[in-house]
Amino acid sequence: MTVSVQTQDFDIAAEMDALTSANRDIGAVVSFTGLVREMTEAGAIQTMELEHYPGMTVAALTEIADQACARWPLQGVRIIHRYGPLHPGDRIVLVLTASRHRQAAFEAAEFLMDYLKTRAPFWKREAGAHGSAWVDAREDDDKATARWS
Amino acid sequence: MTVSVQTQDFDIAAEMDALTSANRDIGAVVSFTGLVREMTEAGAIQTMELEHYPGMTVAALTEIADQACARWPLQGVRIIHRYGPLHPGDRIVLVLTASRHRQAAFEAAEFLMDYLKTRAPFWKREAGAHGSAWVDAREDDDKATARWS
Amino acid sequence: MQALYFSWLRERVGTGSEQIDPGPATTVAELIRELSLREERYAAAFADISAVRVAVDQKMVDLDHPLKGVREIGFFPPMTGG
Amino acid sequence: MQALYFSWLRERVGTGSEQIDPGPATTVAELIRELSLREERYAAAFADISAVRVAVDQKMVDLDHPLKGVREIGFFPPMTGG
Repeated sequence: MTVSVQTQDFDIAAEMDALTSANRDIGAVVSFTGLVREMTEAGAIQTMELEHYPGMTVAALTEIADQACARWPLQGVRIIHRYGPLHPGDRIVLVLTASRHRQAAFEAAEFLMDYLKTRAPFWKREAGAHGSAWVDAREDDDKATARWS
Repeated sequence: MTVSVQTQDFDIAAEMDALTSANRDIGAVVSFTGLVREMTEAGAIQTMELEHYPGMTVAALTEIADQACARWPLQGVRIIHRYGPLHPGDRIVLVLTASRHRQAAFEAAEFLMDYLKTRAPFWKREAGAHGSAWVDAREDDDKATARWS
Repeated sequence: MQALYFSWLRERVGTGSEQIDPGPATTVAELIRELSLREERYAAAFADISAVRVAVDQKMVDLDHPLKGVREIGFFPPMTGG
Repeated sequence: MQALYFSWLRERVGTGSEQIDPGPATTVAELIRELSLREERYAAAFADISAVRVAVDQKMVDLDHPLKGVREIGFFPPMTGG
């Protein structure tokens, strides 16, 4: 179980190899990659700035990963979340889950993403020709998180 | 939407780039990678041989991918399924789904895997020191497929 | 008609592919009965019909599917891909 | 006590980090009221309290959380990570 908060990009194939290469009892690996979308309701964006709470972020991600490991029989979890300025098409977040069978890997990855969206101290600001604005939290994300409790 | 049936391994990062690089309206990419597990109920295996129905396989996978595209607002789907002799730790199958938002990508990937397990013409034979045997279909997989209809 | 067999059906029939004459059979179920009467290897392959899946011209079909116009018929156990 | 502000709370308060004196406040809610009375920039930041989340010593807490022994308090809007 490893958690990183970083400005640099990540290599999903290398991360997956690191998670699985020492363990031949893994039958299923699920990944989620979040990307910066160019079109928003306000118009096309040029940059997305991700602010975070440095003292709290790694602890919050670790707690979320621990919860997933307590709920599902996982053989591995990896979370990478970027911060700083990003651009359309850039990767924002990677979640990897490894398990014997696919159901646990899928469910745990969904759980991790739902919790990341509402419990990890990151805030997005989008900027384009139309101006810039902080991204509002989505009610849907709260509902998605609530379904696990 | 691209489907491949092949003996050679695949590069998940390259596949993901090919799926997403031309489209800046993708916010979520989910991948499922299936791996050969060493330990089975019968004991440790040395090889897993995957037989398939060559004339039918690509058409069956394409139909499954088309169904997913009809049910969810997907920006891309990629399926790679290997056949031939494989060994513990080897990749068997890759499913990639790309969408604006994560829920569609997650659900479509789960749907594709459930259908692949029960509707794609592949058969696994495992061999180890204890002998060799065809892998039985799992009742759980039928139930997982049935939940989508 | 070309018949294809996969997995343990292939092993029991003893070949992966052969030309078969359906004789008087007009449906998949009748063809299975017909073959099972003809030779022990088919009887062994089709003994547990609940474990047999059939594709006609590379599309999955039920056992009551008609044989008229069929060029290829595939027999196999439940799939175990993914 | 060290106070940290993020996202638009940081912008409205005008700083990301500062030392604050909680005065007579004994809970998070009382501190928010106290600060809002002291200066307009706090009143603006905390105007819609339903949009304010609080962490005490880097753990999320409710508004009735006591301030006793607290070294760091963070104020921010609902998170939008992932």
